[in-house]
Amino acid sequence: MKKLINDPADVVPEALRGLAAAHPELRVDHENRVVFRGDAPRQGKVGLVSGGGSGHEPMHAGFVGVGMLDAACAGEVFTSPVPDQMAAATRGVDGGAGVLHIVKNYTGDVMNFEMAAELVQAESDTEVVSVVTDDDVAVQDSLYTAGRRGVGVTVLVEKLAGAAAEEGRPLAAVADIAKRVNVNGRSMGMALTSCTVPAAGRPTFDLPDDEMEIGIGIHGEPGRRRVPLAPAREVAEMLVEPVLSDLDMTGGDGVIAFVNGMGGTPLLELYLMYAEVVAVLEKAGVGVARNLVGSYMTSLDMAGCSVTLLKADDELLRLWDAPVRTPSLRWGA
Amino acid sequence: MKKLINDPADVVPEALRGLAAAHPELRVDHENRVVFRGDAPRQGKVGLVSGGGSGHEPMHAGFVGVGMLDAACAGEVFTSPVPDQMAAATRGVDGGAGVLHIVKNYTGDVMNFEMAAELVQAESDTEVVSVVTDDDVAVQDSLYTAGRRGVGVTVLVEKLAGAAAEEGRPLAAVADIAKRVNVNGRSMGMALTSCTVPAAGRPTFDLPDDEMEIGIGIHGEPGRRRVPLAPAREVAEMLVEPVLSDLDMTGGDGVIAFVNGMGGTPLLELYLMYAEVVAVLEKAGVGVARNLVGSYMTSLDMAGCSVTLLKADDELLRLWDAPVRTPSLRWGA
Amino acid sequence: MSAVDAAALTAWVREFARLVHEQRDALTQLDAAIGDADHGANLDRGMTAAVAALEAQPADDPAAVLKTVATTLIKTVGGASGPLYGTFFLRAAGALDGDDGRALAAAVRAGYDGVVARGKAERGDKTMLDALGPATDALDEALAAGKPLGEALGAAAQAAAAGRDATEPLVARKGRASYLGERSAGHVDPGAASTTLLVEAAATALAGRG
Amino acid sequence: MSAVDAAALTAWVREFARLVHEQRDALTQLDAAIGDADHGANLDRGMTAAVAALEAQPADDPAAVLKTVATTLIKTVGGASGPLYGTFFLRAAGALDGDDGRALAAAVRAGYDGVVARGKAERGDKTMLDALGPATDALDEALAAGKPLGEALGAAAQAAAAGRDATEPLVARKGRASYLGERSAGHVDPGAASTTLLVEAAATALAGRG
Ligand SMILES: Nc1ncnc2c1ncn2[C@@H]1O[C@H](COP(=O)(O)OP(=O)(O)O)[C@@H](O)[C@H]1O
Ligand SMILES: Nc1ncnc2c1ncn2[C@@H]1O[C@H](COP(=O)(O)OP(=O)(O)O)[C@@H](O)[C@H]1O
Ligand SMILES: [Mg+2]
Ligand SMILES: [Mg+2]
Ligand SMILES: [Mg+2]
Ligand SMILES: [Mg+2]
Repeated sequence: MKKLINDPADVVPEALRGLAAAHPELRVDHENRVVFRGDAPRQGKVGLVSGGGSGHEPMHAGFVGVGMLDAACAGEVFTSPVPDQMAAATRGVDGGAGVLHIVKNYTGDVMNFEMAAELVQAESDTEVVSVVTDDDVAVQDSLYTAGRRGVGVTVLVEKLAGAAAEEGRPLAAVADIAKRVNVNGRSMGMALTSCTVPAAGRPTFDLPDDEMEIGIGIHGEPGRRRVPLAPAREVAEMLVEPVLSDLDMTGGDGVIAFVNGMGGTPLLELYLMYAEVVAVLEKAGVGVARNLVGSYMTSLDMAGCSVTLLKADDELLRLWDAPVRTPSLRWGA
Repeated sequence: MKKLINDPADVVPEALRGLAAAHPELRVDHENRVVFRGDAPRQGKVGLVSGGGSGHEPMHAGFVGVGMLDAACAGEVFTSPVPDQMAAATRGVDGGAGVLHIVKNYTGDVMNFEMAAELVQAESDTEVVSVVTDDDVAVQDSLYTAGRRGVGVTVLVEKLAGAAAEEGRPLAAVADIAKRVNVNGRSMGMALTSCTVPAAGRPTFDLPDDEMEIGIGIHGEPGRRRVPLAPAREVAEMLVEPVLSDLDMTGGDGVIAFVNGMGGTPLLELYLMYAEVVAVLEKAGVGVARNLVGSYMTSLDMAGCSVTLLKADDELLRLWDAPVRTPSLRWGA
Repeated sequence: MSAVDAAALTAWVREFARLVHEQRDALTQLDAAIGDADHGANLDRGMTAAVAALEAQPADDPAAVLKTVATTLIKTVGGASGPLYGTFFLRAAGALDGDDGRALAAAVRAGYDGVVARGKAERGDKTMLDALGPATDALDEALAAGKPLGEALGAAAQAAAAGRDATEPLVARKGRASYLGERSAGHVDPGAASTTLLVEAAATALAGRG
Repeated sequence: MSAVDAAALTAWVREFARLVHEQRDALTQLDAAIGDADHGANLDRGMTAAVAALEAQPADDPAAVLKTVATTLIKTVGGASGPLYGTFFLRAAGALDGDDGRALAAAVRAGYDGVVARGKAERGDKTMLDALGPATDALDEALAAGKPLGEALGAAAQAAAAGRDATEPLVARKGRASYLGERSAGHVDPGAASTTLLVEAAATALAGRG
């Protein structure tokens, strides 16, 4: 295992120390492993809390700041944080207007956030609403299973709901935006290589030199199927096609297209992939209104990428363009 | 070779197409492979041109925009661009106040930029000044060799000289800032893995699972020495110590500390490394005034990192804080 | 015969922690195949903390032992197994009323029901329930048939192991393995494997009790 | 004997392009060891373009052939070898005055001087000069001794190959390999290897000329 770490057991707290040193505008609660906006709680503003296993950086801590999250909880690598962390985050961002939990649909994340909400509500009258993201079309949607994973759309939810909260909208409205984004967004990912969980010490799966995994999530899970290595052009089709056949994205105001790197993918390749994705969308008659290209929701050192498409509308585009000032997403005044 | 590409020969133009699609605020001259600010040339503003081999993304094209570069030339992977490209860039950013070439100290880059300046000056009275960066302490400085490589400091030169140009300062003053940054900056890098040049199809060097290279550049060159894998704590010492013994960084206004990922390094590890770098600096009595942590000057899919330290002063810190609006570096109003 | 007292339950917890630590890599490998390669690390972290908590503040009351384990797991494990194992011990603690075998069996049944309620899975979904469910049933049946606790726990451990092995051909419907669809078949569920260790630890540590 | 005319020089260029294409991977592997693994790709791209340019616009004038190669290489190669090979052909084109062996030798000498001026390296620095320098000297000497051009180019090719081999133990002082310090020893310089192909191509293509 080749990593820039010390003891595998200390990766998360040590990285949080670095984040705190690099970003004095944030406040890091090292005991609870929660990263707060420096000015949290903001009176009268809905507080946005997310979190999940570590290993997906910059998600979530890199999205804490003006116009996005108020706090992010860092679990162990690929392991949902515990309820205490989420409760501490919730208390710390409660400015009287309620708190939104943005939860990716994994059994662990859902249960721990649920327990955290129970904890907080048992002791205070803070209103907590949860929105669960489940945008991964690689997983069959079914009432009889855990359902779909929450992947790329989570970043868009955090940006767009964050902008709504920054505007001072009430909790119900902010939650509605988050749900709308989740309902109108879909993702699909692929991997060229596995990743290595520090505590495990070796790659989660073996992938021959001439094969790739299609339909992976963000935890180094194997995908839905293994296929021969293919050119970027075909990879773009394999990712975009299932997204579009799950949800019609033509017409309207176009989509927000998000091409995401899994952590070990050079930006050069992501831009190349973006060109291919745009080509596939054009052929399908889907217009791109906004885009995001980069490694925003990663899976440690995995090489690969995912494509997320969000059917946009006027309001979502306006929220997208609203200023955001976080370590890893920043634009506007 | 596992990459998200089509034909290895087309990587650069195809990635430029993606960049152009993702960033409509830039203008891409596909024939010359030059990326311009959308509003170039700016009348009365010194034009900043850089460029080099591709494979280092986001450098340089990701730094084109307000407060940084006016144009970037993209060569083949790890191969300096040709004079025609640089001449086209120079002409395209000439707003009457002269043009600064920011050139990394590689024989190829230096010669091609020299020839480009000759080309431009043979046909017009555009004033062109070149600043060559050579900050890599892994290479022994000597009059009898090609000298030191230009690495991490180049990003800082582009930011700081870019801010000076944006303020409307004259060519000589902008060039002075660039030189000052180069003279006061030093870098050292390391690799956990080699990278694979698409046209070569296999890793540039083999590195056993229990070894790393210390003193690498940004072209997948082997480093100065190969040592057993070590914890991040020791890696930080191996990188910072030679920088500090080359240039005293204590006192004054502290340093701008830049921890850079080589392309295949997760952000989690970079933050962890940053914590270790800060610890080493503290012990050495060096204060950190500003920092930058991320993958800004990469070497394709190489896993590893570099540390750049720049002895700062009031003016450099002011220029650092000045607004910048490019695809990959963005802050301020 | 000595009671299922705080010391006995502490011994159970210690034995479970020991087995998890010993099997840590094996559990992680099972999770790597159809999950995210952290189950061994997760449970080992949690059970190490639980043993430390019991050492720092030894409990006299059997329910207090289980409660300490529950809160420690909930505070330190995370993931799916943290809330599930935490809920198991929390509900068991709440239900524990007495220090004989039947009291223990009732507590285990309550823990099992808690896991069902928390995780909303059914037997056959390829989760820890597939080991815990049969074990709970076997324990009740053996005690109802008048078997001593040690023997009953032995039967429960056998039922857990059989349930664990039976997860191999299943296509997962709950937890992370469900994302793999058909590809989840052919692998033993990591949670079913760790739950089998829990029951085996009880059979070892509580033999001769109750 | 036929002259060193445009057709002859074009044949030289083609033969060089052929050898570079054939040795592309070998050149890149030499560059991987002490450089950045692109020398074969760089020169192959440039020489393929040069041959295409000569085909698109065949030149009657021998100097024009060399000039086309020069500008094409400068426009398409980049890196260190682009300006250096480009300068070689540009200066050679400028100096070419006549169509016999001596004219060719003078052009080669001018090209060599151009590379020295552009790259500011010296022999012994472990660069292409270590092959090109001895070859240039050998060509002049052989012609001065009255040898026919074919034989003189053969001697030049031998000198180039010897110079190339002699780069192996050297510690590089110029170019990318210099960054490696002592670690650059033990490897042949890729530019010296490609320059040897240039001279060998001349010996093959121009034998019987001049
Ligand atoms: N809904 C559920 N009900 C019962 N058990 C579950 C459920 N979801 C997951 N599990 C169990 O949890 C185990 C995985 O635990 P662990 O790897 O620690 O958590 P995570 O899946 O969050 O990484 C699975 O093997 C399965 O036995
Ligand atoms: N200053 C110099 N003078 C002469 N030849 C040089 C000089 N620098 C480099 N070279 C030659 O260029 C070769 C490398 O070419 P190439 O790999 O195409 O360019 P780059 O080093 O830019 O990647 C070296 O092997 C060496 O022979
Ligand atoms: Mg997990
Ligand atoms: Mg090169
Ligand atoms: Mg797991
Ligand atoms: Mg090279």
